[in-house]
Amino acid sequence: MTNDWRNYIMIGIACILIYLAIKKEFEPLLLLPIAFGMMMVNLYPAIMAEPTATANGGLFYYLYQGVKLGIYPPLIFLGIGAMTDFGPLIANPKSFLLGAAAQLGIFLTFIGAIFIGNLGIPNLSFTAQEAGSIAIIGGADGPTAIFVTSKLAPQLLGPIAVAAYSYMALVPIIQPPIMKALTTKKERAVVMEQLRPVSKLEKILFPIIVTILISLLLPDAATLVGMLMLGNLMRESGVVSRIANTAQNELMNIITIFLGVTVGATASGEVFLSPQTIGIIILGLLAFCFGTAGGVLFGKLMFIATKGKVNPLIGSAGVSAVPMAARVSQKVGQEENPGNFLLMHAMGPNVSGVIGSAVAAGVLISILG
Amino acid sequence: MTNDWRNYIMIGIACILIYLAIKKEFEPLLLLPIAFGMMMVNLYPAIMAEPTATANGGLFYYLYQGVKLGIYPPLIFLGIGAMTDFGPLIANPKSFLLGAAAQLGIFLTFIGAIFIGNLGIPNLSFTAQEAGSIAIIGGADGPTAIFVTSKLAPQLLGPIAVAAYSYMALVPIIQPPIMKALTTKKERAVVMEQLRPVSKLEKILFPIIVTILISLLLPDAATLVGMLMLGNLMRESGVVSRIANTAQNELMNIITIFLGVTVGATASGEVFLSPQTIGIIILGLLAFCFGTAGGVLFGKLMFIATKGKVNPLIGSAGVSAVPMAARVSQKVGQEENPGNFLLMHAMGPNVSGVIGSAVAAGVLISILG
Amino acid sequence: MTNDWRNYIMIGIACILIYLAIKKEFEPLLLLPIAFGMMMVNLYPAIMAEPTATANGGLFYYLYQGVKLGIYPPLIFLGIGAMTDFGPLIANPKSFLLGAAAQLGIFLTFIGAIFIGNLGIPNLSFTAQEAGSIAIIGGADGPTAIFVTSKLAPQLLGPIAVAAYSYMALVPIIQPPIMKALTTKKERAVVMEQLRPVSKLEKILFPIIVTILISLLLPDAATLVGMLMLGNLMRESGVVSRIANTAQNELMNIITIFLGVTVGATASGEVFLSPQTIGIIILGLLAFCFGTAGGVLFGKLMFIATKGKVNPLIGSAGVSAVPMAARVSQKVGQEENPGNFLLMHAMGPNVSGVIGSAVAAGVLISILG
Amino acid sequence: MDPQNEALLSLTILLTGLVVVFAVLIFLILIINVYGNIIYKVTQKRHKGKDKTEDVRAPVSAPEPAPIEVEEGIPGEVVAAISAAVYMTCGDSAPVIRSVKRAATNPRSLWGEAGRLENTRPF
Amino acid sequence: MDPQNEALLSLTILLTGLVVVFAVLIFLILIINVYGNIIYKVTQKRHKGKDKTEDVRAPVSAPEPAPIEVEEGIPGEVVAAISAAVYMTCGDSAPVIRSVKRAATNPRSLWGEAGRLENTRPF
Amino acid sequence: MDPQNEALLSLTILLTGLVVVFAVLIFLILIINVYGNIIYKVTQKRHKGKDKTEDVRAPVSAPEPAPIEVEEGIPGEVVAAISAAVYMTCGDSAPVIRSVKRAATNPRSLWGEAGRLENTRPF
Ligand code: NA
Ligand code: NA
Ligand code: NA
Repeated sequence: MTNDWRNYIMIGIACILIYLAIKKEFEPLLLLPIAFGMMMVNLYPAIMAEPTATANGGLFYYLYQGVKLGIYPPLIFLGIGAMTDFGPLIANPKSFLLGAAAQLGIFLTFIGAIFIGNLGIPNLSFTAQEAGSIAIIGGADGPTAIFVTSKLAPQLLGPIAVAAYSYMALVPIIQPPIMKALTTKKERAVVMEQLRPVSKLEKILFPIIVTILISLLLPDAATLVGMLMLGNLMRESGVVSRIANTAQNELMNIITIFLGVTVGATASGEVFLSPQTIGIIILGLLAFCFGTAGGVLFGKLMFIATKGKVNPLIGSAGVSAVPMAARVSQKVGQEENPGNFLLMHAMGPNVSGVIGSAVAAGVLISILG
Repeated sequence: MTNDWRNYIMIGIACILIYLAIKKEFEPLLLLPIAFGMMMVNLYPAIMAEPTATANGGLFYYLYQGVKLGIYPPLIFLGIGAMTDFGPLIANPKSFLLGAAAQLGIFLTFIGAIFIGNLGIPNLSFTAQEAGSIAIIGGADGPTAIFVTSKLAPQLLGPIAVAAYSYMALVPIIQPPIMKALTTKKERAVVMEQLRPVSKLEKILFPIIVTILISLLLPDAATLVGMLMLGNLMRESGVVSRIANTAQNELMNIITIFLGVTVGATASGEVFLSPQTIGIIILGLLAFCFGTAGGVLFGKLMFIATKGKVNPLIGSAGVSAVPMAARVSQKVGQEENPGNFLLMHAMGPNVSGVIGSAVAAGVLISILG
Repeated sequence: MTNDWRNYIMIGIACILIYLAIKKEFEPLLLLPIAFGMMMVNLYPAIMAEPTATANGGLFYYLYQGVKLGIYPPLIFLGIGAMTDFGPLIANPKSFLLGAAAQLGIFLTFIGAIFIGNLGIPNLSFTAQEAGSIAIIGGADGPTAIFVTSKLAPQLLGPIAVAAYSYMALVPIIQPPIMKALTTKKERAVVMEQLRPVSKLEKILFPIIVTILISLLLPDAATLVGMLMLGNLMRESGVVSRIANTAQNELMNIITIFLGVTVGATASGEVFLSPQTIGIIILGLLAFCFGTAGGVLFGKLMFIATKGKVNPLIGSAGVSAVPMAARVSQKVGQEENPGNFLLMHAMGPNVSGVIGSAVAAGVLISILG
Repeated sequence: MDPQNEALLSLTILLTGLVVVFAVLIFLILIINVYGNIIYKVTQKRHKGKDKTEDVRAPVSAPEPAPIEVEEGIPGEVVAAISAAVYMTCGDSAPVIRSVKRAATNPRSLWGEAGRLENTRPF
Repeated sequence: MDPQNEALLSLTILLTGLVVVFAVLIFLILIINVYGNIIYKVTQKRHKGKDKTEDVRAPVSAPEPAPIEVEEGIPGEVVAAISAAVYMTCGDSAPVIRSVKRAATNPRSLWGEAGRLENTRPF
Repeated sequence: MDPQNEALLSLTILLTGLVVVFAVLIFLILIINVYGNIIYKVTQKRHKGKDKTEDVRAPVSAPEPAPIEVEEGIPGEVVAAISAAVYMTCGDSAPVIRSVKRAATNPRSLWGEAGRLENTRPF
C-alpha cells in the first residue's frame, strides 16, 4: 500500500481531469467525482481496502458495492427515465432505426479491440470480455457502460468510465467534422416536417410496451431498460410526481456521487498506467466516430428512401449522449440553413439511442457474460 | 426461470393495476411501483435472483433486503410521523377508543382465515402465521401490513400488499353503505362540540409518552410506534425542521420506490395465482368491512354514553387509512346536515387507528412470531 | 433483555436530553435523535439485537452498521465541506496556527484520562484506546469524535457523543470566562486589518492541495479530510451545484438521523451508568477548556509577534464548533469595543480547527489504532 | 394444526387482541387526560388576563358573501377544516370565509433566526 | 483464444449485435406505429368538431420585432424548441416570438387538488 | 499497562500530537502562502487598470440613519459580517448599512445557462 511513482502520475492525471471538469465543464457532474476518487485512491490506497478479520474496510470499499453488485446504474436509469420525454420518438418511431444504426460503433469497436490485441504489442491485449466492455463506450451512455463493465471486466472500470464520460463531453467537437464529411450541402439543408402531437395516453403506454417487449426479447437488457421505463412511467403518469421528482433529483444525485468517486477509485496506478488504457482511449474515440458515422449514413439511406424528407444530420444523435448529440445536429443543420430547427427531430434518435445501447449491452452480456 | 402462462397472466394483472393506479388514482404512489415490480418479476424472474458463488444477485434482490430485514416500514413510519398532527387526538383522547374498536376487523379476519382454510377447498388453507398476516390487512395501514407479513409470512407479501393498498384506495366506496346501514338519521346529524386548543407542550410530550408506554406494554410494537413517534417529535419540537422535512420527503420517497417495486416483485406467477390469493382478496374486504363496523358500532355506544354528543360516523375513521377515512366521515355527515363539519373530530380516531393497528401488529407478532 | 433499574434511569436521562435539545436548543439536530435512540434502546433493547440464525436483527442494528464501519462520519464531512467557506482561512493562512494550538485540549485530555484511571477509583479506568477516544472530545467536532471512537473504543460511543455535542452546545457558556481570564482589556480591544479578497481559483485549489498534503503526510486522516475537501471542491467549483446541494442537504440529513439514533442506541443502561461516564463528562469539559485556553494563549503569542495586530480572542475559535466558537469571539470582542467585528477573522481559526482535529484524529488512530 | 387447536388459537387471538388493544389505548387515554389537563390548566391560569381581551377579537359581521379567496398551496382540506372551526366557534353568526392566508411563519427577530441557524449547522 | 476463434467471435458479435438491435427496435417501431395510430385516430375522431375552430387560433401577424422576453427558469433549449415548433407550424408567416411563459400548471379545481393530495399521502 | 508505560505513552501522544498537528498545518500555511501570493499577484496585475476606477465606487456619505432593510432569507450572521467588512473598509466614514440584497446570481446569458444545463444532465 505504499505510494509508488505510478500513484503520483495518477494524481497528476486526476488533477488534469479536475481541471477539465471545472474549467472546460466536461461532464463535471461525473468527471469531478471520478477524478477525485482517482486522486484519493492513489494518495491513500487503503480507502478501497477490503475488510479483514480485524479491521473494517475503507470507505470507498463499501460505497463501491453498489457498482460491483450492479445497483447504481439501474437506479441512475430510473432517474434518467423520469427526466426523459420520449414524445419525439413516439411521434416519429422511425427514429428507432437511427438509434439502432448508431450502435454500429459498439460492434465495430469490439472487432477493433480484438484486432489491436493481436498486434503483438507487449501488455496490450484484451480478453473477449474486456473487448466487450471497451466496445460499449460507443454507446455514449455512462450508466450502461459502467453496468456492462462491472459485469464483464470490472478491472477496467476506471479507464472505461473516464473514456466514456470524456468523449461524451467532447461530442460537440468529435461529431461535426464527421457529419459534414458524410453529407452533402443539400442533405444538410433539408427542413423536416413538423412532428405530430403525441397524446398523454401514448406516452403512458410507451414505457409499458417497451419494458414488456425488450424484457421478453432480450432478458439481459431487462434491468436497465425496465428501470428507465419505470422512471418514465412515473413521469408520464402524472399521479406520482412526489416520487418521480425524488428519483430524478436527490436519489440520482446521491448515487451519482457514490458511483463517481468509487468508479474513479478503481483507477489505481498499477491498473490505469498500462498500454491497455492507451488502447482504450484510442478505441473509445473510434467507437464514437463509428457510431456517429453509422447514424449519419443510415440517415442518408432514410433521406433517399423518403425522397428527401429526412435530414441525415439527425442520425448522429442516435449515439445517445442526451441531449448534447441532438444539440449538435441542430447546430450543424442551422449552419447550413439558419431557419432550420432540427432539435426536436434529433431528440427521437437521441433517446432511442439510449434504448439502443441498452439493447446492445444486453447482447454483449448474453454472449460474453 | 422460463416464463410460463402464469407469468403472462400476472403481467396482465400488473397492467390492470397500473391502469387503476393511473386512471383511477388508486393509491398510485404505492400501487404503481408495486404493479411495475410485479410486471418486471414476471417478465424477468432473474431480477429477484439470489447471488450465487459466481454471479451477482438481481437488482430487486438487493433492494428487497430492506423489506426482508424489516427496515423500510419503520422508516416510512418515521416520515408519516413527521407529517401527522396528533392534535385532534390529544384534544379528545377518547378517540383512542374508536381507534381500538376499529381493529375488530383484524381479529375477526384472523378467525375468518382459519375458518376458510377448514372448508376443504383444495390448496386453500392458511397457517396461523399466514392468517395473522392476512388479518392485518384490516389495519388499513400499508407499512404495518408489510412489516407484519415480512415477519410472519413473507411468501404472501405480494397479494397482501396489493389487497391492503387496493382496499385503502376503495375506502370511499366500501365504508359509506356500512356507515349508513348501522346509524340512524338522528345519529348522523349530530353536531359535535368544538375541540379544545392543544398547546405545543402537549404535542411535544405526546410522542414521548406514547413511545414509553407502548414500548413497555407491548415490546413487539416498539419499533413501528417508536419510529412513528420519533418522526412526530421531530415535527412538533420545531427545532429540527431540516431533518423532519427530509424524513417526510426525500427519505420516504426513496424508500417508497424501493419498497413498492420489491414488494410487487414477490408476486411471481406461481405464488400469486393460487386459491390463497382469492381467499386473501375476500378476507381483505371482510377485514375492512368489519373494521368499519366495529368503529361505527363503538361510536354508537359513545353516542349513548355521552347522551348524543358523539357522532357515530367518526367511528369508521378508526380503521386508519389517513386521511381518507376521516374524509369519508366528513362527507357522510355533511350529506345529512350540510353545516356539519366532522373532519377534525374524525382525525382523532383516524390517527389513533394508526397506533391501534401497530399495537394489534405487536399482539399478532408476539403470539404468532 | 429485560429492563432493569438502569434502563429506567437512562430513560430519564434521555428525557432530560430531549428537554435540553428542544427547550434550550442544545445542538438539537443531533441531540434529539441521540436522546431518542437512547430512550428506545433502554425501552426495547431488541432494537439493537444482532441477527441470529432464525431471526432478523433489530432496526437500529442495521442502521448502526454505517457507524460501525466508519461510513457515516465521512459522508457528513462531505456535506460540511459543501457548506464551508474556507475563504477567511485562505486570506489569512496564519489562522492555521490557532487551529493547531486549540488541539492542545485533545492531547492534555489524553493524559488526564490516563491519570484519572490511575487514581484507584473502582471501575474508573481507561485503556489507551478509550483515553484517545475521550481526548478527541476536545476537537469539538462531532463526526470526528464519532469516527475515532468507532475505531478505537466503540463501547464508549454513547457517552462520548453525548458529551461532545452537549459541550459544543455549551460553547457560548464555557468559553467567555476563559477568554476573559487569559487576555487583557487592551488585547481584547484590538481591531484587526481587513482580510484580503480571495479569488475563485484560490478557493478551488485549496481543497485539492489540502487533500494531497494531508493524505500524504498523515494517511489516517485522509478519509475524513478527503471527504471534507471533496464537498468543498464541489461547492467552490460552481459546476456541480446539483450534487453539492444534495450532499449538504438531503444526504446529510438522512445520515444525521441514522447516525444520531444509533449512536444514542449504544448508550444502554449497563454501559452508560458507570463511573467511566462521569469521568468522560469531567474530562470532556476539561478538553474544551484546555482547547480554548490553548487557542487563546497562542493568540497572545501572535499578538506579541505581530506587535498587536492579532486579537487573541480569535484563538478560542480554533477549537472548531463551527460557527459558534467564531460567534463567541465576535461577541466577547464587541463587549470591549462595540465597533469591533472579529467574526470573519475568527472564521479562519474556526474552520482550520476542523482540519486540525481531523489531523489530531489521524495521530490518535495511527498511534493507538 | 387440528381444528380444535385452531379454534382455541382463534379465540385467543380475538380476545387477547381486543383486550390488549383496548387496554393499551385506554391506558394512553388516562395518561393523556392527566397530563393534558395539568398543562391546560397551568396554561389557562397563566393567560387568564390576556384571554378576556382576546375573546372579543373574533369578527362578528360579514357584510356580503363573496367567493372564498384562498392563497395558493393551501389544500382544500385545510379550508374545510378552517371553515368547520370557524363555524363551530361562532355558531350562527359565523362570518362567511372570504380569504384564507397562511399566518406569517417567521415572526422571530433576525438574530433569533441567526441563533436558530447556528443550531441547524451543528457539525 | 486463438486468432481464428477470435475472428469468429468478432463476426458473431458484429452480426448478432446489429441484427438483434435492429430487430428489437424495428419490432418496437411496428408496435408503436400500430397503437400510436389507433390512439391518434380515436382521439382525432373525438375532437373533430373542436379542432376546426381551434385551427384558426394561431396568431397570424407580428407587428414589430422585439427582443424575446423569456420567463426566468426556462432553459434556452426549450426556447429554441418552441421557436422551431412555431416556425414549422406557421411557415413563412411565423410571428417573431416575443414572450415565452409557462402555461398555468394547475388548472384543476381546489377540491380536485385535495383529492390528489389524499392520494399523495397514502401511508 | 503499568504506570510507567502509561506515562511514556501519554508523553508520546502529547508531543507527537502537537508536533504533527503543528507541522502539518504549518506546512499548509507555507503552501497556501506560496500559491496564494502567486495567484493574487497575477490577478492584481491583470486587473490593475480596472481597479483604479473601481476604488472610488465605495459610497462616501450616509445622510440619515435608518433601520437596516434586509432581504428575506439572509441570516443575521451575514449581515454582521457585511457590516464588519464595510466598517473596516471605510473606517470612520463608513455609511450606515440600510439595505442588504443578494447579488443577482445568474448574470450569464440564457444560452450560457443552456450550456450549463447540458452539463447538468450528463447521463
Ligand atoms: Na447509445
Ligand atoms: Na388501523
Ligand atoms: Na477542532
